[in-house]
Amino acid sequence: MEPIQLTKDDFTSNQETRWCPGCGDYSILAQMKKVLPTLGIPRENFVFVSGIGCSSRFPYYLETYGIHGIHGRAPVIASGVKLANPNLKVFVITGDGDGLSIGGNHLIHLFRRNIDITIVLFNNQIYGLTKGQYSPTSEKGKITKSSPYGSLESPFNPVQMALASGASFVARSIDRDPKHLEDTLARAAKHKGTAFVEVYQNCNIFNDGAFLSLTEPKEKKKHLLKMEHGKPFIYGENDELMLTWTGKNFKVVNKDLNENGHEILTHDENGSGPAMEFMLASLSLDAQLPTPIGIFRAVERDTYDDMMAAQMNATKKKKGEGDLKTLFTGGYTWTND
Amino acid sequence: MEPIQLTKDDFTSNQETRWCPGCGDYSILAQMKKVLPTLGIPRENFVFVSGIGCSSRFPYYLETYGIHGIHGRAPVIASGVKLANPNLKVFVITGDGDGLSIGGNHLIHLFRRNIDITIVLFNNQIYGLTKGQYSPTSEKGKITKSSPYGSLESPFNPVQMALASGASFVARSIDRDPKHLEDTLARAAKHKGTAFVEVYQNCNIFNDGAFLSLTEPKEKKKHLLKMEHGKPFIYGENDELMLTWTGKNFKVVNKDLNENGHEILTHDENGSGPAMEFMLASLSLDAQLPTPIGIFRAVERDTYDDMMAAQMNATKKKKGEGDLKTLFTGGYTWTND
Amino acid sequence: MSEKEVQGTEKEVQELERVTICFAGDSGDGMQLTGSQFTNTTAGIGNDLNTLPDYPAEIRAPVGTLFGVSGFQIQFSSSDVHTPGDSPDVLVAMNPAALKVNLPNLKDNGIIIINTDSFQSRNLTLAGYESNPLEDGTLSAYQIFPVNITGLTREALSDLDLNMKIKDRCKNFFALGMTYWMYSRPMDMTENWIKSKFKGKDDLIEANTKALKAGFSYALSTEIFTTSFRIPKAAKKPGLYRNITGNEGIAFGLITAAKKSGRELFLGSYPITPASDILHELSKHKNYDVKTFQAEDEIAGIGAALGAAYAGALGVTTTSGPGIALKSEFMGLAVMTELPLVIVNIQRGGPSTGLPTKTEQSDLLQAFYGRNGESPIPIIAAAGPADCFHAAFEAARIALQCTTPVILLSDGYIANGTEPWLIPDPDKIPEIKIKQPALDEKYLPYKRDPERLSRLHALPGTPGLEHRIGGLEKEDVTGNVSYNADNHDKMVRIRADKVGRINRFVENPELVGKDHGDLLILSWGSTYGPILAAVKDLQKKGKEVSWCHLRWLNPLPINLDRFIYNFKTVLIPEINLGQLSKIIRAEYLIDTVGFNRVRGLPLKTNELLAEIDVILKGLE
Amino acid sequence: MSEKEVQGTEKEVQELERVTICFAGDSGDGMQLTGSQFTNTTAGIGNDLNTLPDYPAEIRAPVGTLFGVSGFQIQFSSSDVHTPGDSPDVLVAMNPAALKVNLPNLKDNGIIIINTDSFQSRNLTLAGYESNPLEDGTLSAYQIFPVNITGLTREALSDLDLNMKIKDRCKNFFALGMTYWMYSRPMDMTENWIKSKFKGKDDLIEANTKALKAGFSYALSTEIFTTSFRIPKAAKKPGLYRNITGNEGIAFGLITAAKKSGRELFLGSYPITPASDILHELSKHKNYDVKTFQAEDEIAGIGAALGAAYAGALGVTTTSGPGIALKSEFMGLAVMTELPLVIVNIQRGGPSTGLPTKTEQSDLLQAFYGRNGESPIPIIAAAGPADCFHAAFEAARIALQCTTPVILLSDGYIANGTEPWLIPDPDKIPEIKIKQPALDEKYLPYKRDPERLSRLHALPGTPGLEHRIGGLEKEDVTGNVSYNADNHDKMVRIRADKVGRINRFVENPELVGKDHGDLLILSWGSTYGPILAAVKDLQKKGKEVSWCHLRWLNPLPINLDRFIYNFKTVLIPEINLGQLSKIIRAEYLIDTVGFNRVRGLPLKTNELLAEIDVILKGLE
Ligand SMILES: Cc1ncc(C[n+]2csc(CCOP(=O)(O)OP(=O)(O)O)c2C)c(N)n1
Ligand SMILES: Cc1ncc(C[n+]2csc(CCOP(=O)(O)OP(=O)(O)O)c2C)c(N)n1
Ligand code: SF4
Ligand code: SF4
Ligand SMILES: [Mg+2]
Ligand SMILES: [Mg+2]
Repeated sequence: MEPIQLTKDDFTSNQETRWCPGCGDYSILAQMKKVLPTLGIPRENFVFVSGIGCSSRFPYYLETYGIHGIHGRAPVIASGVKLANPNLKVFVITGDGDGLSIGGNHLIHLFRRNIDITIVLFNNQIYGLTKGQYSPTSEKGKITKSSPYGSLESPFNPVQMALASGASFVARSIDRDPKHLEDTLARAAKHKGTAFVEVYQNCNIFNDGAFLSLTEPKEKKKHLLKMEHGKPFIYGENDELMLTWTGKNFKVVNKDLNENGHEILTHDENGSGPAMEFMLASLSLDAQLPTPIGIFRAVERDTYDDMMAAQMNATKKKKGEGDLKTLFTGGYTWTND
Repeated sequence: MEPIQLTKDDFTSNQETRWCPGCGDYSILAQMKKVLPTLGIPRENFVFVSGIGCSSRFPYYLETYGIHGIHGRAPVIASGVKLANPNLKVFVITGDGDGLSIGGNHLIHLFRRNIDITIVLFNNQIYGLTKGQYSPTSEKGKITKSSPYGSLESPFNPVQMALASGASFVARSIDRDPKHLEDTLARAAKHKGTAFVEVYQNCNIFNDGAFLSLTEPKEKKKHLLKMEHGKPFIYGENDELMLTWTGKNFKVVNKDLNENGHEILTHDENGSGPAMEFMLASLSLDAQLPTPIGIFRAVERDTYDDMMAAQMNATKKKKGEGDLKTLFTGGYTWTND
Repeated sequence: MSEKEVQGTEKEVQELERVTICFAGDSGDGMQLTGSQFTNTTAGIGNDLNTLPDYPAEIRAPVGTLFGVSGFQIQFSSSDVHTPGDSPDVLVAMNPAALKVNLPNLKDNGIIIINTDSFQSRNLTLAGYESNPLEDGTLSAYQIFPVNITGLTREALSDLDLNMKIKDRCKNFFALGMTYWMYSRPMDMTENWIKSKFKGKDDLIEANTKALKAGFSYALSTEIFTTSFRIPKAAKKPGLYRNITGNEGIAFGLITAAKKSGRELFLGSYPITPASDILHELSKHKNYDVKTFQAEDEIAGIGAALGAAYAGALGVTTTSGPGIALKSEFMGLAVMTELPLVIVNIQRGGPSTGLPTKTEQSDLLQAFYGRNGESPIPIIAAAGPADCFHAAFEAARIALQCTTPVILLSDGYIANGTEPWLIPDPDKIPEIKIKQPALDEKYLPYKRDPERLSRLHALPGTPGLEHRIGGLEKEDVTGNVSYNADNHDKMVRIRADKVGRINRFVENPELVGKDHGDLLILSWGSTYGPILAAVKDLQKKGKEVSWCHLRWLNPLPINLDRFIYNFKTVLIPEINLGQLSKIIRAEYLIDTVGFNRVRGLPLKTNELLAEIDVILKGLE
Repeated sequence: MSEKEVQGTEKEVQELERVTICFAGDSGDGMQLTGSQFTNTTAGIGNDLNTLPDYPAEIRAPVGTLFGVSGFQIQFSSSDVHTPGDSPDVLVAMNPAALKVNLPNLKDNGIIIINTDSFQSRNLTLAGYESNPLEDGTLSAYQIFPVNITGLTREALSDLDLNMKIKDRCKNFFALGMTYWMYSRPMDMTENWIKSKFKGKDDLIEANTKALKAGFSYALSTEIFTTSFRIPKAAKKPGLYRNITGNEGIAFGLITAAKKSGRELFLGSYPITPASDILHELSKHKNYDVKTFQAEDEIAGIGAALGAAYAGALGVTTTSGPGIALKSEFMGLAVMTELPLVIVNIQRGGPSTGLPTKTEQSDLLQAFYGRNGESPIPIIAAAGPADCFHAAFEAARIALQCTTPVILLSDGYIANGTEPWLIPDPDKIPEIKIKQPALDEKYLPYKRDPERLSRLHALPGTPGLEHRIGGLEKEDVTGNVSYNADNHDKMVRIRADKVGRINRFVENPELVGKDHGDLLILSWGSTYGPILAAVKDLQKKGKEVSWCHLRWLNPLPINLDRFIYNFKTVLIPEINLGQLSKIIRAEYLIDTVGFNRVRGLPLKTNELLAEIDVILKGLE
């Protein structure tokens, strides 16, 4: 077969996009359309599965197979799709409400199963589609329609949840950094196993500016830490800040004033161990420290789909291709005459 | 009022226990009955809420208020009980299937909310009541009725999940160490906020011996690490093994042969930081290292119930006790005559 | 009935009995706001009215598209109003898409006020117009008032130091001003509203007020509008009124029931259209001992409400159809544990996600039967926005007094629609008395009140009444777990009986008209308004029809079999394929005739009248 | 019909037509095993039979308690058998609790074989006996055979080097041996079973075999048993048979449907009594292209099955009532997306957790209506264990050919009960043909087959047919999202019509008896056996009744209205409060008479006969 030559236009469906003008979802769609043609996968083998939410309208806008599911349940639909036909490349598109509120359990079970599915969670820290209630990632004290006196819950840290439940690929990116987003989506899509990408996404209607400190040109250098495999953790207006490790904790030091001679820490995405991973993940909760984006963990482990196929093949080898007569007469039988 | 003088018999209901003879659940019940009278709480203020499973029959056997709920949903019922009447002392009793399979999402949301509820999860690594299917904590490759060729999922680590979702008290104990179990339950019950105790529990019918290496007199010294606040991590047949920290990883060294002079590590349950907590939690997955029991984390943070009460009081202060006339006429009104 | 009046310039003033206006524009054009201002002013001057917002499923669909159109319809009158009107007399169309979407509904020869500034090629294309409908004769059957609203607004605000975007946002007030003139409405209420809404932002106050007044003056002074209309006050029952949406009605009814029963109100809920506003409303009223809990999903919402009910609160959960599906397992537990719980379903178009922002009555059978096992739950349906208050109160009363979950059905139409509500005197609302178990007797959780068959619920915290309940079958009287065969049969029947006899403790529905005759109309829920309008019309025309509108659906009312057999035809109009019909047929074995329009919209009085006409002719 | 025969010692041998035995003991006594050994042997020698296990909700309740009793009932006969028997002729009671629980069911003057060793004071107390029933006259109305089974077993195994506990576990084989002698059954099948079961454990083989033989010899040689019985072969249709439980039947039916349609079978399921065994069975057959997915909950189970269906598998989910409640939102999505999906509900006692191990038919209305919106799903109910095979096959066929979810109802009784199944020739089972969309035309996901109204489903992986589906309302033909009012009304009706016409593509149910007369019995599901037995009995007595047993319930069969109006009485026996009655009444407007016993047990033929007697007398 000749190599597949697809362009982003091949992935544009004839459905009009229905997000609010200015919504961060547009950027995610645009980057996704750039990534898909690069994967070397025939267009008909893509399936996008989503739940309900603004974000979950995503599949309509891609000229691939797709299911706009029900609220919170995309991971299970996607699991069925992938297990039924392992040749398909399956994506889950979900939101912070869809994926972490009603659908939290399916997500973490998918992580531990490690079915070969790529998950993109649009985190706008709000319920968009239902017009602005706080979500499981909203900061405590958030004032919304359903919390006029401020919300009382501490937010989830999606990356920590993914790591704790055994996801083999965990990353974070942001709508307003198209290149980073594109690269991250590409890496996730190429990962074999459950890949999770949290995308910080601006909802300019109900939660505008939630990630301003990470996107405003001036601010972002002070707050955004781009993790790169094998590279030191460096950020700051002039790349002068360095993340170091005290053995128990992170500490930010000025590169040039590193008097105590802190070790330069380099990022290891291939399973740096729970300690480092969780520490990095916990950073986003701490205003004093930078917020990391990039890949937290990328490790290989057996996928559920492969293991299922292996069991089936092994059983067929051992017992032969199942035939109905054998099945029917498998128990104790007798003849009446 | 005079101090309440209760005994464990006061907490024994007239219902016959219906667990299999030899089941680890008996021990948990016995220890619980010892703990309850020590809490200084009137008996009528206890509410035990459970889901469905062998473990979830627990409330029937206690002479307190109780709800035997539906599968996986005890945390939400309990949340309603506690928020409706914050004077009550509320327990959730759940199993590894009930709490982590169908009910996983409710559990992690309860953790992040930090409602003042004590959760005891009976982890027998199997579905008992439905006669022996593998559960989310069963080891990969487990052969059961529903996985005759071996299960394909990696198990959850309940402690890591609890830590990742922000539980303020996280502990583990074991049915066969009554003293440890009693102490742990007592500590959990006294914690203000969501307290989580995973109890390793033997199901002698469908998963006998799952924790043998932690309970057999000979084996257990080699595998069980009792964490105690402020004490070093020491275990082994003659307490000769010491857990040390390389900065990134644990290492077991012989106390007497500590040639590299590894630092003696002492346990800090009051929030030792994500790095240490997750490392300790991850230990149970590693056969080469000991399995810790005891308290992983015990930190104070505002409870949802307190904050809710505070919001209500503040609103009453500001707006006055609500009266219906004010409510009805709150919007734009006019008079017809 | 027309007269000349001096109104600055000499224009005709005509008196009308009733008018329906539809304000339509892009989602960003502020049509809901415009509509509600018009509504409040109209209410304030004493017209009766009824409104219906109609907004898109998208939050803010791309500007100018058909699916981005947002509309607000209001019918107001000097006599009774029961619906937002079948077809508007007047359409205010802020852009081509709004025209396209709403034109099919407009009355023949209806009035269209058009913002001509928006009729440019891009907008026309987005709306699917191949040529400009202002020019190609499309509108020849209507009275067209083309106004360059955007331009005029800009002009009116030209001396203000605001950017163009903000100025353009004022154009809905310009349009509102025009309609105020047309229908002889005062501007002061809206002026006051603007002042308080934009408090501290003087420039916005000035801009919006100016736009409003400019619109009024424009209509008054230009040649385009030759006639204005006056709609006299309606002869409503005297008293203090306010507009109320159905969702507000439910929130208020629940708070009232909680206060009147001495319980705290606990709402466990998860946001879903069109029910979320109840959660929003209730979460404002923390000083009324209202606790709201935004749960992680619908299951958690009802579960927490059930737990709260066990602990002594008035437990409530609110949702729409898909949420009910998720709650159904817990509803079964509520049946088994016989705890008081109010389950509110604001119905929307189904099946599945269906039409989330549209109305429908298609969850009735789900309410009856959507659970495993023999699992009876009483059902009450609200008839309109104001009735939501009473229905919610009653649902709570029955839940508390009969120790049972109760389902309250409303729908998207009455949830968001408004009507004037005669504000009741709180002191005249009766207490809800709840029996408590005795402290000096052995507590038997499943011992029953002989009349209601309710059980006594001992609240946690009460010394000596410790007990356990759950979802396994209960032994009669003791409430212990029982697998006994005969006990199960007995309990199944007791639970059915308990619900079956609730019709003894609620009011019978009224029979409008004679108790026999050619045609009985039987209905439930939000079709009340359109049917009432139709029935009044028929009565006016001297046609004999009878009508009974059910509020309690499970159990059916006691009095129904006294007259239901006495009619040649029993017509059941529903916004579904005939769900109440199924119930009535099974119960009374009579052949019913359905009038079923499942279009995500309220029934239209005219269509119903046409159908009745056919029926009556057939019977002649 | 009795004769003397030489059987070692001279004992009477009596010929019987049918016998019902109940083996009962503690959960730990191995009664299910004993029962199934007796069953296989009985089947092997050519009797017809039907069995019913009855085990406690507790896994292994404390020894000796009433709730720990486990029972296994079998009816076998030389003529047709349709039920496990109303009341046993013989009770084998291994302990006092087993006696206590089962005595009320025993036939008058029935035989009781009692393990006297267990009738000691602790066990008596646990069973709630104040005095020893062996001594106090409780049993005077029965034929008692007291045997010290435990002691005799120990004696028989005295020379084996095994501990007492293990020896005592063999006592069920001793009891089995006695019954083999009593009913003239050969021991070789059980001996072979023991050999293969305990392969490699020679001591256990020896022990169990010895116990079996010892029981046989004991009965043969002692004075206690004076008579043995012979039950001649039944004249069953010739062919190869096996015993099958309903759950096995469903598993086999599904595998067969998958093979015959060229699809893989994908089961998404979560364990729940009494449905789990389907999951267990299917997970064994990986070499049949069966994929089983133990999901985290019921929602995930159906969701994965739906995803698999979209990807081209035969998607199946299995559960019981509470699980259906959870799945109902997804069932709505399956309706909207019109994907083939088989949803299996093994009904159990409800509401809520109810009676998890007991049988009931009370989820019928949930199957009809347990979803939001107008959400029609075809429903088929299996009549018995063997019919489960056919019903599952048919459910899958309709799902695939009509592109719709299908609900298959079974219940705890037939799920665990067994009957002989005439093994079909796989080659004679017809293929299930599924139409595929053309590759060279524009693919329109919601274009329909004019006859079935099914749509063509393009499988992911097919180039050029990329498309999106979901839960929002679909535009006719294109399947695009549509909020259009008229389209919605149309689609709601199309979906109803699609399901409504499925009765054209399935067989009509048989009418047993005349198409008019005094009494028509109408039934569905697992009541088939008891009613068939009753009808045969009535026919034997020359009474005229007609009977129609429904397999497809939604839609109702085409032929029903050809005869349903022709009877004075229509009797509908159900294990619920009258759910099919509701459907029939609403549809045909006829007054039905219910026979409703909601006791967690199959209907009893005798009780039904008594009821029919009363009805027939009333009609005379
Ligand atoms: C069962 C169910 N419950 C609730 C809803 C209503 N609902 C739709 S989307 C949504 C939350 C959306 O939030 P998120 O997932 O963050 O998506 P966003 O719109 O922010 O992209 C809710 C509550 C629903 N459609 N179905
Ligand atoms: C909705 C629902 N699904 C499934 C079941 C069946 N069920 C009851 S308990 C259980 C699992 C029990 O496992 P676990 O929580 O580990 O408790 P254990 O019996 O091991 O103590 C299951 C699947 C149910 N009762 N309800
Ligand atoms: S509401 Fe927010 S998330 Fe939704 S489309 Fe609009 S901007 Fe985007
Ligand atoms: S099955 Fe296992 S967990 Fe359940 S009661 Fe028996 S031993 Fe305990
Ligand atoms: Mg969101
Ligand atoms: Mg378990």
